[in-house]
Amino acid sequence: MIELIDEKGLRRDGRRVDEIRPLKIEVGVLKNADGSSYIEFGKNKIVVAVYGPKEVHPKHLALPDRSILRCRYHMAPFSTDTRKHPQPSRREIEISKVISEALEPALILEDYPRTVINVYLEVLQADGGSRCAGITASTVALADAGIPMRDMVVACAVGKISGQVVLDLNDTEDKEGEADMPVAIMPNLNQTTLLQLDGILTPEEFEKGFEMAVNACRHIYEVQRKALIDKYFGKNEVGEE
Amino acid sequence: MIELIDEKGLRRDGRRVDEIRPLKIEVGVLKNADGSSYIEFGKNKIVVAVYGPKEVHPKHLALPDRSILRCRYHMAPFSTDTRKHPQPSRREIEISKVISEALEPALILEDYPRTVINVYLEVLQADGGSRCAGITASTVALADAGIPMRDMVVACAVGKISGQVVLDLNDTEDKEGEADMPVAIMPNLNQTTLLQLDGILTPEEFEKGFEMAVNACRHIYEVQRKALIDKYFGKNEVGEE
Amino acid sequence: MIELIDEKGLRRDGRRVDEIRPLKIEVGVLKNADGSSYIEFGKNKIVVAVYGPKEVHPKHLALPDRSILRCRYHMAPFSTDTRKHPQPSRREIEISKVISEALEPALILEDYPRTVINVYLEVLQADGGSRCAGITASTVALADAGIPMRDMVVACAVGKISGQVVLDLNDTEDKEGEADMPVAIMPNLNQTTLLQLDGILTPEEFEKGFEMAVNACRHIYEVQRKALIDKYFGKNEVGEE
Amino acid sequence: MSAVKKSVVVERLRKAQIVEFLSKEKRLDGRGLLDFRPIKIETGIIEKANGSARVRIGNTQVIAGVKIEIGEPFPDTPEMGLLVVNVEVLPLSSAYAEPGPPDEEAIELARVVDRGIRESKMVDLSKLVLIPGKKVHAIFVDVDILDTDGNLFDAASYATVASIATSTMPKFSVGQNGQIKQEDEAVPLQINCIPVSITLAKIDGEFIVDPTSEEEGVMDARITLTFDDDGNIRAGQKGQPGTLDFNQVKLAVNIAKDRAKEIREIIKESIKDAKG
Amino acid sequence: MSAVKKSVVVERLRKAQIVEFLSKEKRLDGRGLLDFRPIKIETGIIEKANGSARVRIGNTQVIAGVKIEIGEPFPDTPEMGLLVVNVEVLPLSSAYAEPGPPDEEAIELARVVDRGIRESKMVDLSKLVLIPGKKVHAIFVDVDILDTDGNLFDAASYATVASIATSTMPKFSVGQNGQIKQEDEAVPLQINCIPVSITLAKIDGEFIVDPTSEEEGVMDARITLTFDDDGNIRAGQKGQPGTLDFNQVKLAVNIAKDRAKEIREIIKESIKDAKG
Amino acid sequence: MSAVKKSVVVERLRKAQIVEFLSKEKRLDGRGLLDFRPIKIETGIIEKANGSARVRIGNTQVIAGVKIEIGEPFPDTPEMGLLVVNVEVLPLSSAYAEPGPPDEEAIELARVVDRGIRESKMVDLSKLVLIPGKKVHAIFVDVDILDTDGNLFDAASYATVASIATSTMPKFSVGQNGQIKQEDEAVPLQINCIPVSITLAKIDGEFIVDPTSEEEGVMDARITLTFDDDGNIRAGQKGQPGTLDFNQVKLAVNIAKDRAKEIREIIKESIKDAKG
Repeated sequence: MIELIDEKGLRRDGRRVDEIRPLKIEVGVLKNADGSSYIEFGKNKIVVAVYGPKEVHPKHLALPDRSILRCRYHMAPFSTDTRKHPQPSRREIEISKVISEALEPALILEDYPRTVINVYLEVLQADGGSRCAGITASTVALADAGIPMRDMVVACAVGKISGQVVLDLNDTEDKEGEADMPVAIMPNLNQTTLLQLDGILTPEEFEKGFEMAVNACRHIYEVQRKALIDKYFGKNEVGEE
Repeated sequence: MIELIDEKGLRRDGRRVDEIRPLKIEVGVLKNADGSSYIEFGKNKIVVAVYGPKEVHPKHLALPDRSILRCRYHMAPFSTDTRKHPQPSRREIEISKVISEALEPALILEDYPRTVINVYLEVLQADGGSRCAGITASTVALADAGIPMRDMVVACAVGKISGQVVLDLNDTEDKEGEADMPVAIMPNLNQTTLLQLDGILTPEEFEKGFEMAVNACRHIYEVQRKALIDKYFGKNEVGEE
Repeated sequence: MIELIDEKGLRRDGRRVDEIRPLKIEVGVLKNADGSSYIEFGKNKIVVAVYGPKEVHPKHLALPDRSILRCRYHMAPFSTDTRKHPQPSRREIEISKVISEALEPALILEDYPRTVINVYLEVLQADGGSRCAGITASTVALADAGIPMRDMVVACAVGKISGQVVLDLNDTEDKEGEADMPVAIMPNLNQTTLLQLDGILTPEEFEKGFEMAVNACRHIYEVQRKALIDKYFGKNEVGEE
Repeated sequence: MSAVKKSVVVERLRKAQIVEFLSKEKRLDGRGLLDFRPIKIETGIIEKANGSARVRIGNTQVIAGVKIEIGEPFPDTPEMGLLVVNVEVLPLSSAYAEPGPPDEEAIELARVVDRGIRESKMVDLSKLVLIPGKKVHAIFVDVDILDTDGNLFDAASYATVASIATSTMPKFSVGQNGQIKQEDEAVPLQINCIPVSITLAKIDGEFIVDPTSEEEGVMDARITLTFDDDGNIRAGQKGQPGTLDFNQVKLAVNIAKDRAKEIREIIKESIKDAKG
Repeated sequence: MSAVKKSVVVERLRKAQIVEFLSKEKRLDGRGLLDFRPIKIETGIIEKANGSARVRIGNTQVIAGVKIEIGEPFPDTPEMGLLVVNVEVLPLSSAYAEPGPPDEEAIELARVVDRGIRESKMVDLSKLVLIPGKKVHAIFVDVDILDTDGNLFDAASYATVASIATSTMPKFSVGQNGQIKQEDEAVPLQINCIPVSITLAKIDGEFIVDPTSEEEGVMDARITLTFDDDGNIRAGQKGQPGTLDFNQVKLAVNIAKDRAKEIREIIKESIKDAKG
Repeated sequence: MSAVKKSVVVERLRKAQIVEFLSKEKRLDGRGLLDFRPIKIETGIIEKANGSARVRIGNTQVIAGVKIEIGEPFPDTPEMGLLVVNVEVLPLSSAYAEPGPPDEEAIELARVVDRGIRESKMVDLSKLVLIPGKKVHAIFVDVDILDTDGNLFDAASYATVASIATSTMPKFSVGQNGQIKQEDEAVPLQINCIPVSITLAKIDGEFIVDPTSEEEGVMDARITLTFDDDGNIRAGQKGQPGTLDFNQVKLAVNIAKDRAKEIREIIKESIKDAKG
């Protein structure tokens, strides 16, 4: 096992165990999309576009009482260490599904019956935690598109490296570490909307990690809010660290 | 050429030239399907499900005067000596077509205009003669689904090994032998609904083989009947040999 | 660089720099098609079938004010030096598009609203310039189908080999040469409907080459006309050189 | 939908007419029940192919081309070359053919033609090995269906046979390092027999050979049988949802066997010059 | 459309009924909230597979088969064998399953089952190497869903585990020329633990285990957790667009951990004879 | 359908307006006929790529990334490395782009951009060989279209050029056993020229450069020409079902040649720092 935490308790990239990577969110980065955002979270660089609500084609797929949410998480071929084929992989299809299910509880889809809302995520550069960064950015893009929401959705992963529970794994930590657990929450409604885990955690580590993730999400939520406020009300620089 | 028949006239698996492999048929093995069956024929193990008659989607494919029969013969990846890719091969597509054409003459499709009847065959384990076993089982599943029929359809292959015409080739005999000819008949109407052949047969061997196959089909038909009678009227054990 | 023009100014196949390859056009070579043609241009051998104008399926793709033109350029697997996979390549898809755009200006599509006209090109043998030969043959097939036209479309490539601008590259010249530029024109309306180029040409060479191509097209146009006249009015042998 | 409905009515009328003719042992185009339409076979029409043939049976027109390349043997037959017959029902060929991957009818067509050639052992695959288990000759026969007026099974088969029979085989040499070089020389591809496919259509209880599209539209069943030079059956395929009674199965073999002999002479004639 | 509309109404009535029962700590089929239906596991049912198992949970029926072959390692893990779990939701399995490539639900199912096995390190992939970087053992587990009545995640997982646990491993020898031969001998595949997947459905705020199709039709959220022999969590997946409050997440772990212990005994029992 | 009908009407009105402006040598956004919108090129934006560039032309936004890997040469060019330019019109980029495999427009776009780079011999592929006939460098340039407001051909081409021009090349060494190792060191990728693509749209008989989406919506024809540093034409492609008269063809070359010189300076400026 590679040593990922040094004697001072610092990680390879200098972070403490409960520290997230640098985070930057921009709103309204695309002109055609109804809403859009850009996030840098560590080395993750992701653009999100929202189109909709709009008419469903073919029409028989429309739902009479609410809008349909469709997410597409896609990685640019140059986003990964070795080139990724442009065609969606099974991994991308699964992540698209869990992202969609993580965002849906926050949206008031009943307001737009018979329509569809498309959320397109393009990962320009992938680091550990791209699905979490993607969820965080998607909510911002949905807000930018004016979709009515019950709450925001914020996501952050927690994991285990060198035997310790740590926040927000980067790529190396994800590959060399013992566990990775992405979590998404609605911070005001105190609800979990995404939870995945692979690796090995004792039930105690699970509880500890889950709480760390929830706290980190609350912090990231402030960055989300600031990005939206700056876009709509102010001109202060968005970003952190 | 490998010797497939010994000096006593017995085949590798101990059968006489005009003897079929052990055969077992069960009816109603699946709960969701409208009709279903399970067949073991030698090492062949096949499950069949029938869904329908039901509405056709898209509607413009419906026929105004009769039901559509669609068969899908599919092999489980673990059913063959080396793993089979789950995607249907050209061989599976051709077999699906000939099975469908073998079953259709027995069905009174005019009773259900504008509908479709789907027959799904899953080969859990494949031995020589899987299409014949599949046809035999499919008729049983169609009967279990209550589809009105003119007659049953029964199938059995005949072939040539070590220069002799023999009944019901197993996998080794199929691969090492000189000819294989699957035949399906309607035993009461005395009609052939499937006939395929590859290998080499003189016209005389063809006639002899065809008659052997027809006779074997009449025998298998009794097993089919018994399976259905046991399901619907009795409790005797189904099976043979 | 391989020497493609000898000291007498003749090319490998004996042609002068401004000479096209032998050309033969036949009309009405298929029975089912509404119009058809066959062209031999050098070693290119291409059959073209036209079906239409006919109803569009699905209907919502129909245009209320005009017919849709769809072209499909396809190469037979045996048409090339090494076997070509039957599935359309990206190259074939691009060529289908430019052929369609080269033919469309000549057609009076407004005469047949809500319909589609399909033009299918099958390259039985490919030499340099197959798209030009295909365009030349397609116009003839469209005329044979009785589609109303403003003008014919004629195509011929020009290129550069051994430093000289030459007409109508064959396969070797295309591969070993310095530039290839397919051109399609409407000879009576004096309009360019296709222009592609790859290789290297000075602007002066471009102008010279373009004029050579236009002149060659005018010549090929006469062969097109003769083929149609012979089909509809006469019995003289069609062909040239 | 209206197109479909109309075709149902037309089909019924046409069937009645075809059946009436059959009852008088005649066909709409004047042929007897067991007559083929004129068959025209040209070979050597695609210079870039190792072999090629165009076959016309009446208005049905198909072209087959052979490419012989280097391939890897199947793991379970390391000492056998490859022979693959592929058939494309091109959208050129009729108003009903669509571009796209082959449907189940096209797949059946290709596989039945392939089996006829393969099972007849027309080409001895064991002679096509360059490096056992690693490199073998791969013979690809591709058949383009250009114009459809019935009996594609036989037309595609004849084109395949004629193109193989007139193929030349590029010579390859295996270097010491295992690298394979194609030499300029080429030799005729050796063949062992001329398999002949005969397709019978059953309409209203009668067999006819070489059905037109129209006759196929009303046929109840189809049976294709392939014979080798010695009159043995090498492949068979019943098609369509109609049935054959047990005597008809035997009758079909007898009819087809006779027809196959005649057609074999036509094919032989067409390949004579090419074989020189 | 009318089918859809009707099902919406039926679903609402059914949900009301299910919820009413849950409020009394009962389920429509009489089970308690945390009771499984009867589980039946048979192994060794497919002789041609290296291992196999049929699992029935109530009316849900799945079959897993293991094939162990020779493959090439991934470039980034040259010293690891391959383990691939694939799940096919066959059209046999319900009126709603369609033939064709797996949809996103089937892909999620397959990947969650795969992760549970992979992350538990049930099989030590580092022991499956024949020639480092070039040839390794590749273990393919394919799961056929035959009949669907809910809880496919657990059923597919148990079938996968039981089929792997009862697999025999063909012996391969590497010759001096690097060629690989399969020997007649076979040995049991070594396993390190029995991972157990437990899926909870949340309906109207209550957790139940082993949901039927009907219960799944009205559930708000789903959570699947996989445990190893020591009670560690090895994989987790929340599904469906409902949410879990923070306490429910922890509660789910506790419920699932207990159930996993019991199920592990059932699986162990089923594989005992085969391992003997 | 109603959306389509409405857009037909809007399109006509818009075309009338655009044409009226053009007749006064003006454009809706105030540009002259032969003026580009502001071009912004940033390089080195994707650290994991060997080279990358974001290009904005007005509201059009594209990103290109270069990956340099080991590949096998094409059989017919054993002593040449590989260069592949691929363009994805992402569903992010406009309300009309759909997820899925590229349609014919996206394929044409990718192939025209690819040809411009390839034919200009910007990269000397003969210098990218590691083991002749077996292993070569493979340069993949992938272009993501993020936001579409016309002139994708030029934007994608500039991004491709800028990303290649600022790429570093990983060093690979070939061991005695023929195994290839990537070394830590990396060197700038050598380039021979800066090809520049210029696209002209013809609307109502007039040429404009750098069309917006709206202008493209009403254009009759499009012509894209790529020039090398010496003013030679390296690639050309007329698009759309409109025509060009013979003088317009020559005029297009002259206009494009001049514009190419200016744009080359912008690209050079953008890559200066990176190359430093």
